[in-house]
Amino acid sequence: MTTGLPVSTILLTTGFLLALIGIWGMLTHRNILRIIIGFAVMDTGLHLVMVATGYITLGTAPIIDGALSKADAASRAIDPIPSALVVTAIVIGLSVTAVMLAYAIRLYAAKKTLSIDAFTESKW
Amino acid sequence: MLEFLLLLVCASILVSGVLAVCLKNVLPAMVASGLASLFAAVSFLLLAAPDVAMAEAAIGSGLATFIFLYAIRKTGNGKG
Amino acid sequence: MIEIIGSLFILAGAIFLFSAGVGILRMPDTFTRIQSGTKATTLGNMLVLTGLAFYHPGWTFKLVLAIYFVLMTNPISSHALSRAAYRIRTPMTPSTSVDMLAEDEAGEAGAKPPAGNAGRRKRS
Amino acid sequence: MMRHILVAVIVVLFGLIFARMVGGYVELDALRPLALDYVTRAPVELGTPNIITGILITYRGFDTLGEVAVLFMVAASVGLLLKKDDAKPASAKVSSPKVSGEKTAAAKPVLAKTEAARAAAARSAAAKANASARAATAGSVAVKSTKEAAPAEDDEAAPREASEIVRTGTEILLPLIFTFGAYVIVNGHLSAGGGFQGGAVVASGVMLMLLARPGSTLNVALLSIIESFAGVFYVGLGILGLVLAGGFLDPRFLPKGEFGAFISAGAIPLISALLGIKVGAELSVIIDRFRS
Repeated sequence: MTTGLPVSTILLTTGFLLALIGIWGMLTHRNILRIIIGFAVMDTGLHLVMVATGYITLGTAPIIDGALSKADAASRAIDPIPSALVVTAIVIGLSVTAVMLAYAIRLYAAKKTLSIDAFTESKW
Repeated sequence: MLEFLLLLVCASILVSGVLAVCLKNVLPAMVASGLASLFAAVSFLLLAAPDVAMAEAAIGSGLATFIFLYAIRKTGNGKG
Repeated sequence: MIEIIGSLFILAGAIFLFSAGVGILRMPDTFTRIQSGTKATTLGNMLVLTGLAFYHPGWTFKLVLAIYFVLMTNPISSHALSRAAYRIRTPMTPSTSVDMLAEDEAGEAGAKPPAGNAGRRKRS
Repeated sequence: MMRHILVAVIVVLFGLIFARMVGGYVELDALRPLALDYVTRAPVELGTPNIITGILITYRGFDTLGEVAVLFMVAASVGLLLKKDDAKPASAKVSSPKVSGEKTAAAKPVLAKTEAARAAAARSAAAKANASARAATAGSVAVKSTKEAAPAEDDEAAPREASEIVRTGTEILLPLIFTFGAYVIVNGHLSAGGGFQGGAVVASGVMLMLLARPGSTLNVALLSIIESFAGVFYVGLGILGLVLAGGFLDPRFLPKGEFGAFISAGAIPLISALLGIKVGAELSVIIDRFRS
């Protein structure tokens, strides 16, 4: 049951496809909440891409314990830098989502609608 | 075998993503986006990045979904 | 020998989890699906974790904690789910014969439910 | 229809770019030079088994500090955006609890304080101002009461209380969840986890509490004080590192300890705990702002 594809390529493809789905959702919908959901989906996809670029063939987690000795780490551990960046990126993604949702709530309170067609003041 | 599992998880991620974008109602779409996040956490685990998997499972699929839930409740169930 | 016992536990847990999946596919309405997905998965999870404890005796304490957590959260969350489903009047299967929650609430409200409708209240 | 075609073209263009990126990528079979440097240096220099935590807190510690600042800013701006500013004249809002509160205020000031606080907490900000204005004429106690009630923002139409099973289960589960969060935070240098993950676990526990008891309030003032002190200590540890060791946020000013022990890796567990407290408090505040 092997496809011959490397693991990171499968994950890269999935992540990019998910990002494309998110972009599609962000651009086609007119409802602000749907746009934010599209953004969240795109966010998840890009996290997948970033983690996949750190994968090393048959690598293990970069945690040194009984299963991975200090000398082995250089040859068997995966790249820890994308993992560290993605941990922070996830938290920042939540923050961005929270700010966008707060704006959505304010816009709804102002106009009682969520369709972006109703907000034409800043349109030129 | 691991590769088969990975393909299954990837297919689940993509299906959840499509559902999150295409569903008519906002509430199920939000749940589907949280589901995509959860499957992404599983795939992080398969990619040997348990720290990221923990963060994604707790934040991406837990807290973000509930913030969405509160926002939907405050904006008239997401209609209009 | 110990590993065989652990494998047997894990196999039994897998059977229960499989039956939960079959139940979710085959059951007629929301409530029966929730109950099949709760009881069988709780027992299945516990059996799988017990089997893991046979494999790795060092993990026993953490596994006991995990079992306790599953035992507490799984029924509570499905209770909340089914209560929410009841509140938004999810349709029941026509073969439902007892609706205890409706009787209970009618009893709390002080109004005696009509005799013909007491046991069986269908929703559309 | 026209717009859909345009969007499809844009998505296809993005897809072409992404396809080229995927096609040109070959899976790594060895670490990149910087990663190799980190992986070989982190366990020896810092004494932390979890290399990701080492990178997150030491090598990229300034980045993490900046990110926590971003999180703090988000909590503040969400609070600003979701502040209730629909200031309507609250003459119709005079309800019975306040009357009873004033009555007891004449008789027993100490009891009136809690009573008026409870009454004021149940009302919106405008009604609160009105209550304080009217109570100020009655006595000086009520001024204190509005100050107490300030952090307690409550919904006017409180949602239905959760069922008894959920409430009891929450009481049983919450200590377990908080313990798990603390475990994840302080074991960040030994196993998978750390400040961000543990803070998120703690915040989800707070979320469970808020879901099970919709009427309860979170003490936002206390949380912000805790959060500010955690931030101050975070920067203080960084400056200690600057003075006693190699640079800002260098954890090596404390002894490294035995590799793999609970108390080891210099100041990394301390910084991780502060980070976890900060993240947990900020996420809880964000959730509470969205709820009210």
